[in-house]
Amino acid sequence: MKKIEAIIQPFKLEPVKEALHKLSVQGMTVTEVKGFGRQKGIREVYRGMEYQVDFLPKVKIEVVVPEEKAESITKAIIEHARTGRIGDGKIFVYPVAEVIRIRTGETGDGAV
Amino acid sequence: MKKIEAIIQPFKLEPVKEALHKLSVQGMTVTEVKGFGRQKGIREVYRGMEYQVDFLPKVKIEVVVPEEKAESITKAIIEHARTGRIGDGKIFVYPVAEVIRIRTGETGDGAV
Amino acid sequence: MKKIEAIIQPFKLEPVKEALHKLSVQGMTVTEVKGFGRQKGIREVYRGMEYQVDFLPKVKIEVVVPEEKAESITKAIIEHARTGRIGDGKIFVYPVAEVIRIRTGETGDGAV
Amino acid sequence: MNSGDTAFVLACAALVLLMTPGLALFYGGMVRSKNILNTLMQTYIIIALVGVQWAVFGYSLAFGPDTGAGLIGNLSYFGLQGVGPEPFATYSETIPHQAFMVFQAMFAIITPALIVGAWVERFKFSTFLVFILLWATLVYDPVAHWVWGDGGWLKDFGALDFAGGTVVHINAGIAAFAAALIIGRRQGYGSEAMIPHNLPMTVLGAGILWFGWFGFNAGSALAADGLATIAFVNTHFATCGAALGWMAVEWLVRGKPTMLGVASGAVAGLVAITPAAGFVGPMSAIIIGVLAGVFCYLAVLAKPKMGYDDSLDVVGVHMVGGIWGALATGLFASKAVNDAGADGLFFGNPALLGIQVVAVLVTMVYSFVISLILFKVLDATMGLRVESEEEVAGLDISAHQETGYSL
Amino acid sequence: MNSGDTAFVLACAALVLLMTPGLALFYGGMVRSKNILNTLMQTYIIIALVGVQWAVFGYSLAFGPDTGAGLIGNLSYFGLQGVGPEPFATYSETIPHQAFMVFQAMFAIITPALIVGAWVERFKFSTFLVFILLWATLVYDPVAHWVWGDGGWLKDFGALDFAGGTVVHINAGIAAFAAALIIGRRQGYGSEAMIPHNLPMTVLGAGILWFGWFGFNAGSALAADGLATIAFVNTHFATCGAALGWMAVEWLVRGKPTMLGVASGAVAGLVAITPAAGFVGPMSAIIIGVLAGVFCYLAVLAKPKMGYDDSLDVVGVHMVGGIWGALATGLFASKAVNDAGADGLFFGNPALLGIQVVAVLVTMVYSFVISLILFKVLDATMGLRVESEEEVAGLDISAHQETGYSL
Amino acid sequence: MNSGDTAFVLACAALVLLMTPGLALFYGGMVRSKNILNTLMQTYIIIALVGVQWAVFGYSLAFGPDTGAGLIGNLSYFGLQGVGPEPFATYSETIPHQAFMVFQAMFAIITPALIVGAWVERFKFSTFLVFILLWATLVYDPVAHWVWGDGGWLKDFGALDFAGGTVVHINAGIAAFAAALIIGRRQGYGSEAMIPHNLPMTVLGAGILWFGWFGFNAGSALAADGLATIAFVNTHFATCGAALGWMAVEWLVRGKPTMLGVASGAVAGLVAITPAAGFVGPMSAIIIGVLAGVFCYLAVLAKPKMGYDDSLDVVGVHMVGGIWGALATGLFASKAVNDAGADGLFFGNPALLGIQVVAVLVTMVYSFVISLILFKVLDATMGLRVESEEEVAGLDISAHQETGYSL
Ligand SMILES: Nc1ncnc2c1ncn2[C@@H]1O[C@H](COP(=O)(O)OP(=O)(O)O)[C@@H](O)[C@H]1O
Ligand SMILES: Nc1ncnc2c1ncn2[C@@H]1O[C@H](COP(=O)(O)OP(=O)(O)O)[C@@H](O)[C@H]1O
Ligand SMILES: Nc1ncnc2c1ncn2[C@@H]1O[C@H](COP(=O)(O)OP(=O)(O)O)[C@@H](O)[C@H]1O
Repeated sequence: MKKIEAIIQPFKLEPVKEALHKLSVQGMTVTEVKGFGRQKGIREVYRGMEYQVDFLPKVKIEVVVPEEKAESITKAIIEHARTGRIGDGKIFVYPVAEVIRIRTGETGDGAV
Repeated sequence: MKKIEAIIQPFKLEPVKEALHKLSVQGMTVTEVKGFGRQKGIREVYRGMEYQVDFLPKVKIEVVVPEEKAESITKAIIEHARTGRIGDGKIFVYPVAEVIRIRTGETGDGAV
Repeated sequence: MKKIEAIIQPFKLEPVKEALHKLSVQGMTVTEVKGFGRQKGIREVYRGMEYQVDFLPKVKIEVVVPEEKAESITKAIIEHARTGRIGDGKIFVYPVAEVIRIRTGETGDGAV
Repeated sequence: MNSGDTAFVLACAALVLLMTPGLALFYGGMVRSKNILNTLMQTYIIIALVGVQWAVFGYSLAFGPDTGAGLIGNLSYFGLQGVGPEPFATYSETIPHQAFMVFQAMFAIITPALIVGAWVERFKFSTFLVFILLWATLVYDPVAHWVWGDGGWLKDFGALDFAGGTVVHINAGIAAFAAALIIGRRQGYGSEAMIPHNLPMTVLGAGILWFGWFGFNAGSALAADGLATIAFVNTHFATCGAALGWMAVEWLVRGKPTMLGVASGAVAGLVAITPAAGFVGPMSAIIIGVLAGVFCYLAVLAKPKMGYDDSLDVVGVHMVGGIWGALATGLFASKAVNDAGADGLFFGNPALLGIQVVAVLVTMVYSFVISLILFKVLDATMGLRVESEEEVAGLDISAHQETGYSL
Repeated sequence: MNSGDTAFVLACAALVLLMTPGLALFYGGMVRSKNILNTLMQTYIIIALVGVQWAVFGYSLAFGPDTGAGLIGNLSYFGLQGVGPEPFATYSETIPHQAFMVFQAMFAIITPALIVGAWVERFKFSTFLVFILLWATLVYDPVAHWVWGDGGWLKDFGALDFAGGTVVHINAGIAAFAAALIIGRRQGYGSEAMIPHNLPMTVLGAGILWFGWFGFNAGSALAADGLATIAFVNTHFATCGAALGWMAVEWLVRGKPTMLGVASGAVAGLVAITPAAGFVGPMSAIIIGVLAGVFCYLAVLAKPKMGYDDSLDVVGVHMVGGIWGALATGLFASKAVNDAGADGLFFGNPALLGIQVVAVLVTMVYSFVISLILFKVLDATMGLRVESEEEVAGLDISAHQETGYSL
Repeated sequence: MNSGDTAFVLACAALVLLMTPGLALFYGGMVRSKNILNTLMQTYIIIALVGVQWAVFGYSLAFGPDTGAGLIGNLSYFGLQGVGPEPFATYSETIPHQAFMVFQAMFAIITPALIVGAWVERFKFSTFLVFILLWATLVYDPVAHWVWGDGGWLKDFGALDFAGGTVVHINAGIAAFAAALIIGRRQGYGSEAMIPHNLPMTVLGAGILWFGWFGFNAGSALAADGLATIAFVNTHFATCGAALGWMAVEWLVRGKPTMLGVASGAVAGLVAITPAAGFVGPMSAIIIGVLAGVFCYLAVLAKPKMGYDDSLDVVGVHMVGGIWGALATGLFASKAVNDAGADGLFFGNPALLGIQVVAVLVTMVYSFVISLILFKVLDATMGLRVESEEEVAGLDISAHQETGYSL
């Protein structure tokens, strides 16, 4: 099993979700995060005081999948999250030691 | 060391925390996340427009523990987070390369 | 590649970010989390009802870096996040299997 | 007819209307965010429901010609027949009868809305609607008739209630007590933290209540005159005193003053001065206020020990504050302030206190018994509570398919 | 001059001013959080912009001496010359001319602010400013003159519009329709969920609107008298009816009553009773209200099928509610209530309905055509929409470099 | 006694009361969420604390019979003795003395509440309470006496201050300056981003302030007459002008118009028109407003360069706006508008400007010196600031054990 973690632009969540759904990914977990990167931040102004906000809103998608599906899923994410502009984000893949479904106690591929 | 990551129903956070506390887990980190899975989403209606909200509020618990404690902790989580209904969530276990306590610089088992 | 995950005090985010920036870390992802640990919680009182809030606001920084940079970065985090008081937090290091930049498709060290 | 008085009473009616949205905020901020819309909804729909009830028959029951025994009005004002733009001298010679009627409508609306605080986060919406309609008809309208209606028996008995301490606050407060007893506690009460989701909302609500209450109390003079001014002044200073009183006692007992405490204290002061507003002097008002803050804080402290779950302390604030206000009227009232009133105990007339006690007890018993019966009947027929999962999910989603915030 | 009337009209002017911040909340709560400030900004800056326009020449165009054909006032009140603290008998003998002028200023302000709901989340701010200034001058001022100005042709024609159903609501509603057609849909409309970001804010806005609308309708009597009271009473009960009407029909159609529905219904009722407020009895008001709730809900339901994106349903609520109110005035008006008015169809006079239809149609055609032309010209010159990325990022950041919340 | 005037002044008193909760929102939205309750708390408890102070002795100091030198009132109204429901001709023949007293109470309350903006997010709550009580007594009451009290020396000197530009805004603004100097900057000021946590709250606060300010300025006429109308009209148009002025200059300087700018501009306009409201014509009011927007924006821009941390720009808005308003009164006042006033420079009388300058300077020196002394003494005795960790954790938790939001 692998965990695929993608940091993407918030407005790309819907299309990525749809794409993964089509690849019959049955579950995923999403977190609102703030990203710091090459993409330049936002300038905000309050009563003439200027602040540079470096952390931009991003969305983190986590999906744990069987090894063999990892590549196709990664590809799908890239395809649907890309705009081609700086700030599109990253995909990180991690090893997973174990997976359990709480409701049934199932483990391994059957659990996701 | 292992990291145990559990995605659970928000109202199960309290009992799970209590259970882990009893197993003398000294620390954990909790994140509010949104989950997509088999559990069906919520229908919301605003001025006659209907929206299907697929992402449901979940809570992610992360706890890093010595290898040998992993199993008992996993069991405790399953026991206290289960309702038996779809949407109870998942437990993922990951390898951990290193652990450091910032305050003291301690590493390894002593750090958690 | 390694993922360095640091749970720190929220008001330490700025100095840590600056420190990493100086080490030419080009990107990181930040999540607001709640931590439970040795640090004692907050007592809140509403109309005479007292509640013990055990989960305290913390910030999680995630940064994926080439193996060789991991140590210097870890050190920098420790240095800039430490106050010496309970609740300073933890650093966890995880193995990473793969890294991809969505915009370009680059992988490996060049992607972060 | 007097244009100044009419302008004043219409403005006051608008202010009292605004109190109900203010109350919605005051209550709404204290619930958990999953129940915010249901809490607002209950408050707002009462405006609409009791509003229509009042126009169709409620006003007639409360202020229509007495049926004979001083207990209830007859239906001659059904559909507001005969309630026109001319003054009706029985209630006021200087303002249109309709102005009096609509001013009173706002009182009929806010009273049941006060009870909402006792049962939020678990009451079934359809049952709630039926309860409100019945309670407004069977409890509010008669009690308003007794105290304020032409020929009402408590009015003739000599009880003083300037702007509704008995009719509004005690009446609603004791019904809230019945509600808490019968509907039962929220799931997790006592074990889970039930923390207000948005205290700034509650604080804004308290501010709006303070503002609107000037209409409630001063408007009850039904004229823009010295008496209205006295009521206005007392309302203000009693509220100031109560906010300080609550803060001080909380600071002593718990070690810190709280914003929720100050907001609650202000409301307690507004409640307590309501019956006394046109009968006491300003220094008495301050004392009444300070003690209202102290008493209501202690009542709120006692609640957890008593075991019932009156979610937002309607009993502790409105019932206790209302009782204190009614008794305080019996203590501090002075003919030197308002010679249409009476002297209280501190001004040499112990009898008034007795009369006030009777008025309080009668209202409490009546309202409690009828409320209890209504709850029991509705429990057996429609059911009082939402399903357990609905309660856990929150009533916004389960009862209304909406969520309050999407920030 | 009469101090009661003056006190009343000034208080009402303040209430109507408050409606625009109330509208800002009502609208603001319904947009997504990334556009909250831009939505508030549009509403607030209209107060300032149209306020100054009104003082400089708008009042003169609308209420200045007629130029001859009943179409527009002349500029003799330019810069408020000659509009002083003495009464001007043509409009009212009992209040200062300036009081009348500033009361009317608040109407001139809120009318264009209503249109904002149609185009929020995508309209370019600089173009917006120009549009508002032109629309206030070319549409609002003339139409106000026709209906209310001395010598205005629709006034002389016999159309009844007590407080601005035609001038304010239909006028703004049809302009909103033009806006939605020309500006086009928001990106993602129909596919993405566009969920209100803060419904409690919307609900508070509705409460403030209800409160302020008493000033709008009752103040239109320009005196604190029986007529003002009638308008006040009708405003209240129609709104109650409409909240219930919307809730009931939504409950039937969708299975659940919603808070947003009740808030929207209340506003629909306020809109519909506006033209009728001083001409009908209270039971008619309730019927007008209930049906306003039903009709506006159905209009709102129909929108998605029609394909245009009137973001916050200005058409469904203000245009449809306004038309219903104007026609209902033709049905329910009664000389028994106000003998300065006329009898409607249900009181034996079908002619009034015809007159009302004409007034409605004329306003709709005029406002629609001019609005359309303005949008077309501005589209070709300044551009109507923000850039696509700006829309995605949200207008708070892209147009104002601010964010609404940092909780 | 006149019922129209009484209705008006009571309604205005309620409006001015509402300004303080409005101010709480205006300020509250600008702080960080960890300090929201402490900010609201300071504002609300001032209502209570200064309210009681006013009733017990404050009113007597400010408006009681002069002790002889025009500097302070004596204590003959202690505990409001002799302040009854009959008119007191010295202040007004047509309204109850108590109505005048309670209207003035609201001014005494909001003035110290304005200062709060300078020290939020770090001031120790217990010290704060003591400071407020002393400042109200030693600064506000005397200055109010000088300008408005019977026999007050500045009144006799000929200074014009219609509704409190000097007494309220300059007075509070310069005290805020002293506060910022002595209390020092917030931790992280200049390095950390200190972003308003809830701008819609601030915007709502500005709307409520606008609404309430009609009571403040028009009510200062103490009658519902032409003069009240003039003040109402000027208040409205100056505020419109100031919102536009601030927006325009900010757009020019920074490239974007902001919502916070428009809200701040509106408040700046309200401040600046306050002393002039009853003395100038409406076009002058617009000019005063536009320039208020420009001047206050520039003042706010200059603050960071000056190095002091007046957290919410009380100096930039209230002191600068107040000074501009006082001088503008010396420029634009006209006997043609109000013959109880005087002509200003632009109407041929340069002397008035000199008088205004003196009144401004005297107030500034007095308020600054006494405030400074109070801060120094309290610093040495009770301490002014919370502990460093308390400041980092936020004052909601550390001072009140509450949190604002739990969404
Ligand atoms: N080394 C990293 N570790 C963790 N997250 C990162 C890292 N680099 C970038 N990110 C995340 O990816 C987001 C996009 O990165 P950025 O450098 O702005 O653009 P791009 O992905 O196009 O190179 C960042 O906002 C951050 O959330
Ligand atoms: N493959 C997955 N990767 C990451 N998170 C998942 C995955 N599958 C499920 N989840 C998380 O677990 C939650 C519960 O899953 P769901 O399929 O609804 O029910 P159940 O856990 O009972 O099978 C989801 O809401 C989601 O947050
Ligand atoms: N075993 C653990 N797994 C995950 N997170 C932990 C663990 N232990 C501590 N943490 C996180 O670290 C934070 C600080 O821990 P705490 O025990 O309070 O102080 P310290 O880090 O100084 O020992 C906690 O609030 C929690 O978020």
